[in-house]
Amino acid sequence: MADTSLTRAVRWDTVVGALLVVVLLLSFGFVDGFGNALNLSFLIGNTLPIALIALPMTLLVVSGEIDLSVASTAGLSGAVMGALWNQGMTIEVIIPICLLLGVVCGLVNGLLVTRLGLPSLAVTIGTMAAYRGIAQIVLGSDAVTDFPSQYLDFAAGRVDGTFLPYAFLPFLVLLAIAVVALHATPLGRSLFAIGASEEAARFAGIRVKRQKLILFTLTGLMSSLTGVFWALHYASARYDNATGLELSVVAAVLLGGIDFDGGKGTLGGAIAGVFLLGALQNVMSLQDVSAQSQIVVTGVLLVLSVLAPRVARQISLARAGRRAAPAPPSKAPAPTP
Amino acid sequence: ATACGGTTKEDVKDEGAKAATAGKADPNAETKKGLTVGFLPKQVNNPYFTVADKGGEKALKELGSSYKEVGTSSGTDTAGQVSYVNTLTQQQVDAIAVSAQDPGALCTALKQAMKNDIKVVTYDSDTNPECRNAFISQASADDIGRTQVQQMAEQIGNKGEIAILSAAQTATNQNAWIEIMKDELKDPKYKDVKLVKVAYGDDDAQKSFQQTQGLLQEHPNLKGIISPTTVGIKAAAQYLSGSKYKGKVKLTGLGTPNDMRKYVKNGTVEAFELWDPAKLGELAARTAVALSSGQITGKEGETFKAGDMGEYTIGKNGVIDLGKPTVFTADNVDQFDF
Amino acid sequence: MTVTAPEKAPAADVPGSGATRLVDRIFKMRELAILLVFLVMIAITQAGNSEFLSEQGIKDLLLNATILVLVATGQSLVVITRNVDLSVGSTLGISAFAAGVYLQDGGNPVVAVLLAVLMGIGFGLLNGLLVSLGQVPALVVTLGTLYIIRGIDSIWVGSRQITAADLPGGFVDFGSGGISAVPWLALIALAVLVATAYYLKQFGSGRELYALGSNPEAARLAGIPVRKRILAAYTFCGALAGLAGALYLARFGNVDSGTGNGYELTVVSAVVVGGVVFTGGSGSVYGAALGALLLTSINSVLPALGVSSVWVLAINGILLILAIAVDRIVALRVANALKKRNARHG
Amino acid sequence: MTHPSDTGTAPVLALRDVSKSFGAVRALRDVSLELFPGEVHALAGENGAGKSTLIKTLAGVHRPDAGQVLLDGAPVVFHGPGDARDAGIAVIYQEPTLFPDLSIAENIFMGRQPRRALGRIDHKATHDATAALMLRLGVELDPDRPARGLSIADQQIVEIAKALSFDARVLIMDEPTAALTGSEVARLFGVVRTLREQGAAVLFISHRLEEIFRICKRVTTLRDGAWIASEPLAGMTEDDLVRRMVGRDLEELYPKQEVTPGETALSVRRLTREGVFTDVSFEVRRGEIVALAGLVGAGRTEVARAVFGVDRWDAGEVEVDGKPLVNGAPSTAMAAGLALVPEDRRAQGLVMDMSIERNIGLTGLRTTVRAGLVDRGAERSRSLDWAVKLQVKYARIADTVATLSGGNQQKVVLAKWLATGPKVLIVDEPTRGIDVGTKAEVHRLLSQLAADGVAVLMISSDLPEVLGMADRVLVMHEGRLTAEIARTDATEEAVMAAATGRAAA
Ligand SMILES: Nc1ncnc2c1ncn2[C@@H]1O[C@H](COP(=O)(O)OP(=O)(O)OP(=O)(O)O)[C@@H](O)[C@H]1O
Ligand SMILES: Nc1ncnc2c1ncn2[C@@H]1O[C@H](COP(=O)(O)OP(=O)(O)OP(=O)(O)O)[C@@H](O)[C@H]1O
Ligand SMILES: [Mg+2]
Ligand SMILES: [Mg+2]
Repeated sequence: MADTSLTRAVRWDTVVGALLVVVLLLSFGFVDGFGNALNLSFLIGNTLPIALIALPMTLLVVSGEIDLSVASTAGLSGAVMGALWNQGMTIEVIIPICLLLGVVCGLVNGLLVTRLGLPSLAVTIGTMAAYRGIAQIVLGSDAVTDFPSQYLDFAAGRVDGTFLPYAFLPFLVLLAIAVVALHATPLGRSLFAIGASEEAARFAGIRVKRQKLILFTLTGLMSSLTGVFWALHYASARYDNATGLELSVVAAVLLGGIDFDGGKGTLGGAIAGVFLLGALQNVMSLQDVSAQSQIVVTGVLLVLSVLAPRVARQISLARAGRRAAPAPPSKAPAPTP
Repeated sequence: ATACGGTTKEDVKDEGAKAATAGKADPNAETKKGLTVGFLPKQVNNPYFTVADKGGEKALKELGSSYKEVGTSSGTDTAGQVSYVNTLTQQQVDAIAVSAQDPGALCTALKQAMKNDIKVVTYDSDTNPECRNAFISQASADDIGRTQVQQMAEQIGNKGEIAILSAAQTATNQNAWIEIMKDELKDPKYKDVKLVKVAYGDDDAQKSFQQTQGLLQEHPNLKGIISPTTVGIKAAAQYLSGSKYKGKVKLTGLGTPNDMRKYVKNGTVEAFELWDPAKLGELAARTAVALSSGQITGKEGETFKAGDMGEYTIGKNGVIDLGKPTVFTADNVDQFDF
Repeated sequence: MTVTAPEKAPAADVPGSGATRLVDRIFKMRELAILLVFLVMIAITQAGNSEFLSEQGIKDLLLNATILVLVATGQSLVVITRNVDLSVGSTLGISAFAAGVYLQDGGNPVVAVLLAVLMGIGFGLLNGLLVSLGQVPALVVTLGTLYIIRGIDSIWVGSRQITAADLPGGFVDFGSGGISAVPWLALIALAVLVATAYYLKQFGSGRELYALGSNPEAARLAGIPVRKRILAAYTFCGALAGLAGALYLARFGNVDSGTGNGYELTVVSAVVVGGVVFTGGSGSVYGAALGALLLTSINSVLPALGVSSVWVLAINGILLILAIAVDRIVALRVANALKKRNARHG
Repeated sequence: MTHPSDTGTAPVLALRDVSKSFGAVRALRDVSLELFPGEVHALAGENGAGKSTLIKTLAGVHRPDAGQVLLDGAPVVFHGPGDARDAGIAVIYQEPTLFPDLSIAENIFMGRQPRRALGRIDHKATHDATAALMLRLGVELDPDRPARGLSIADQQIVEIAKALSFDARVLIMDEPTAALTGSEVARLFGVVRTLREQGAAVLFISHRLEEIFRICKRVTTLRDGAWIASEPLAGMTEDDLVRRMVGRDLEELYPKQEVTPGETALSVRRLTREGVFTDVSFEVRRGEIVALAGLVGAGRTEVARAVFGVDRWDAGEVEVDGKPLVNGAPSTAMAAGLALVPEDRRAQGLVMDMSIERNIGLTGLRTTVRAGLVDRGAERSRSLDWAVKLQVKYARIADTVATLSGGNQQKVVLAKWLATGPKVLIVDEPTRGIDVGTKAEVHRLLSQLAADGVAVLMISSDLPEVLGMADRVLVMHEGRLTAEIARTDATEEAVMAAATGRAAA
């Protein structure tokens, strides 16, 4: 069984996890200002929106689909939150409305993909523009900043005496739910099957369309939750909130070893990818690495994330091959007649 | 409170908008040396901000303090800007000079910084007043809005349709100027001047380009365009100079001399204006140092001396006005290089 | 046992040979659908604003589409092979700047264009090598190179910018000039488009791109040099992105470190709207070009109709979804017809 | 005709002491083989014996780890399938490898289209040549039709046409007949004979032993990757060949148990799917094995798909145990006790990138649950049980099914469905690509299941299998049921007459 442990060791999600640990340890040791509670809470707080969306996105990508409209959905729910708040509605009513709106956004994506059979990449590029556009119509040029302070404090504050933002605790709960759902329930199992071969999954009696619809809806819900969190965390609801967040999520999830062809990957890897990118950016900023160089580093990491496992596999295959290779031929080759 | 006991906008109205101030100013305090001021522009690599920040760097060198610049490479990455504020806080700089991408989003982080004894100066784009010590305004909104309408009216002989090509719909300073332009247009002497449309080019060359095309197609009688943004005016000028409208449709607004030199010379544009961004940066730097030295605290009415630039008085809400913008024409444009 | 010579084969006896070429017809129907949407849109706009199709108006429409058409043409080649190149926006930006820097120092415009194309080829080769030799997912690799090239670009460019004033007058005039309503740039794009389409249809290596996108494993077994073809597709895509960069410079007379930022999504949208399928193997460059024309025209149509720019983004998105939905429904109809037809003679 | 080697003719293509391993699996061990011009050579062996690997080595897909490939007596190294093709070797792979988006004509001539001036493709010549090939194979397929949606059999025919279109000196065919019925096979053999007479060397693989005896002159047998024998077929019996392959004697191939049918389990009434099949009605009772026979494209698979719910039907009804099924819902069909072993194991039967264990577990996601979570222990033991019962040959149960040989993949599909303990089992070509030994095993299983009260509907193109196993034979022709033949009346002639539409329905 040496092979199993070998392949396990070179699995990319494990590597990303290890890398995260190494980066954290090195930073604690050598980077000024990294290890204190304030910075850590900044780091986690700023990474949370990406991590929140990465949860459903991982599930979606495992099942072979993608949703690029997540950032726009977040922006839209933030915008609606701002607009309703300006109307004088109570925040306790507004937030559920926003979440419901996210469900609707996700449902629209899901219906377009499952009922019309459109490719999700194309559909969500479309809804990415549409949702952002609606956000612009809803809120226009307003920037709403006067949300009640107890909510702002929850979204931006941290548990007294620790570095943990309040919002990190609910996230951990969601993470646990997502991990169990993907890796231990029949639903998760069937998502892997759908991602690897949709037709075979359908022939195995898996309700492919329904499950995809559920996933898209969940993604919408989580995106709007992120939108609400974003508006409160940054105390600012604008129509262009979270612009470009989809690319960060996709980059982080890819870095975590989720295969965009579907059917592969672990949630742990994806979340490790999210926090690895977040930590690296934090450290590089502290070390005065310019934004431009940070972009290059992100790019190089992405390329490595796909090249490295490939190379590792090649090496391990070569090794296994050498072990299994027959001993040098004992008999001389038959002479040609 | 409302009937159902939830929280509404009404409930949170009490917080007043006032510049953050602390302690008492000592106008005669020694100007400290060896301070570090972190500049955080809206966008790094943006030529306008680069000139401004260079102005700040020069001033700091003179004052014996050190300068650093950080920032995002996108002008709309608010989250990125927040994390840079956090980083500067972590690095314990003495003051931050920031041009805010969003009036509210930076607040928590900036307050956090001020709590850690860091002075905060905003320049070019302000945040909510309570999130900074002082704001360096490039020119009063009044000056900018009114002079542009006056210039345009003069060029088109006080008669005809005009339009505005702005940046993003959310740009706070743009919107303030546009309001003042509309107000100025109420003056009876502009009774024949009609503002037909405000278009938004999002500070994107290509979008501004197409918005200009759209304006001209939709309003065939358009006589002039005011574009109070450097990206917008440049794109509009480039489109006009390559189209049949060149010279017929007037263009004015805010632009940099280097961008606009060609169009002034080839007759597309008669005049445009701008403040000197280097001076803006310099004043931001000097204000930051004055704050750190305790010479001012950001209260209305305090005065301080800003080197060669002379004496400045802090206005309402901690706003400091840079002064009147410069008008550039074919005659003087070659004297400037920024 | 060579293929029996055609004269011996009574081809007319084979059912279906008399009918028009079915595969082609499906492509054409998709393209026609997009063309129809485009024409209807233009007609409505013209009805609402008679200035829209003035000489200047047509010229603007064509000019706006040019650059996107070029990049979308290159992109479709890559997409046909079941890959994608997300780095086109960054490539466009950096090659535009390279050409600008060269021209700023008094260079020859033709050489500048070549320089931009060469730069594009370089990055195309890089992508192609990573994807074909590394055999790694194109989406990730090119997202990576998107960042890398963008980063290098902004480090190199810094806060510099090239403006029309820095460029030779002839070059800038070329960017907006043309024969009456037809701009030079549009002619260049058209030439590239027609040549590419002809190549894809008439040459073995062009068909092989479709084959390997349709079924990579089968392509390998059929002895198609898969890596070489993928490399070629990426190189071509990069070259066109580079060319588009040079034309961008001529057209807008303005390049800075943000040029081409986010362009990849527009390009991908154009290609998708144009009916080039992301799972590879089908679609045509004409479709992609039409998609590009449609997308850029929406951006001209809405302002021309006086629609507030607040609405533009939302309408854009909804139209995009409509376009792909219509395309899909047409495709389903065709598939159904095919099935029925099949059943009849089966 | 004397044996080619007797006359001193040199082999066109040969393998000498070739070995090939995949990781720890040694697929070929010191195998040698010689192909002579004008000879059809058979390659026999159980599933996983290494036949396909051998072929891929000849075709340049795999590079041997040790040993040599000889072309005209001289060692060659093929760097890819292209090299082999250029050397005049045409290959039909076990699994069809078509380009779904391209037309049939382009599929056939990809990479070597007839050219016009300047290297442009001559589309008309391509079309005409394809039409001629189709005529030669006696099938009606439109050369301009895209390959997407072709049935497995039609795909196989396109593959054959592709191989024939080469000016090949060597034709290698890996189970070309697995999906074909008698008449297509006869056509194919006609063509192969012509090729042989023109001096081509042919290597032929089939698990239908009678085919080997019909067309081949010599046979090479492999067992577990090792070379067993190369010998003339003349004088050998099927039993001899089986003994070489399996290494022991085999029990009866069609171990049909007599069972008295119970009450109706599956009842299909007036089922119609427009343009595909019309007005199909039949019943299958407990303990009964009903075969659904017909020519390729008769619509049998489509009926099975509709009954199971992967396709929707337009009219009619389906009942299991008297309870109607929902249209287009495989999950409810499964819940009602229906199981479908689909025709295309790679696309429909298996998730190729998943492990054997999980593939078998896929149908049990609803049953192997504890507290809402997948019970991994139960899943593993369920998978292991069935993998062992069906004698699947694998290295580790956690290996992906992609590494299994074709026949073993088929066994995994069977295991996956038998593990659900169905009341009604529909099997579509259950023994396609399965070796004789396993085939007998599968037959015994089906028989046993029927004896245990399962209703079995078996779609098969293998006529002996139909006749040997079925209690009743339903025959389809062009989308309609044309005959129902009782076991006692079922003869090859009767079934073929109904299948070709010659019998009065
Ligand atoms: N790509 C591969 N990776 C790993 N193992 C493989 C691979 N291809 C084949 N094998 C293994 O090599 C052995 C021989 O397989 P092969 O496909 O040649 O069998 P076969 O004789 O063609 O069987 P069948 O009659 O079922 O088609 C099997 O044990 C199979 O699992
Ligand atoms: N997925 C599909 N999409 C479109 N057409 C199909 C599809 N599957 C089969 N067909 C077509 O439907 C017709 C009926 O095929 P079907 O596979 O049902 O026949 P069959 O009797 O099961 O024959 P066999 O299984 O031996 O190929 C054929 O002409 C086939 O080409
Ligand atoms: Mg095989
Ligand atoms: Mg069938």
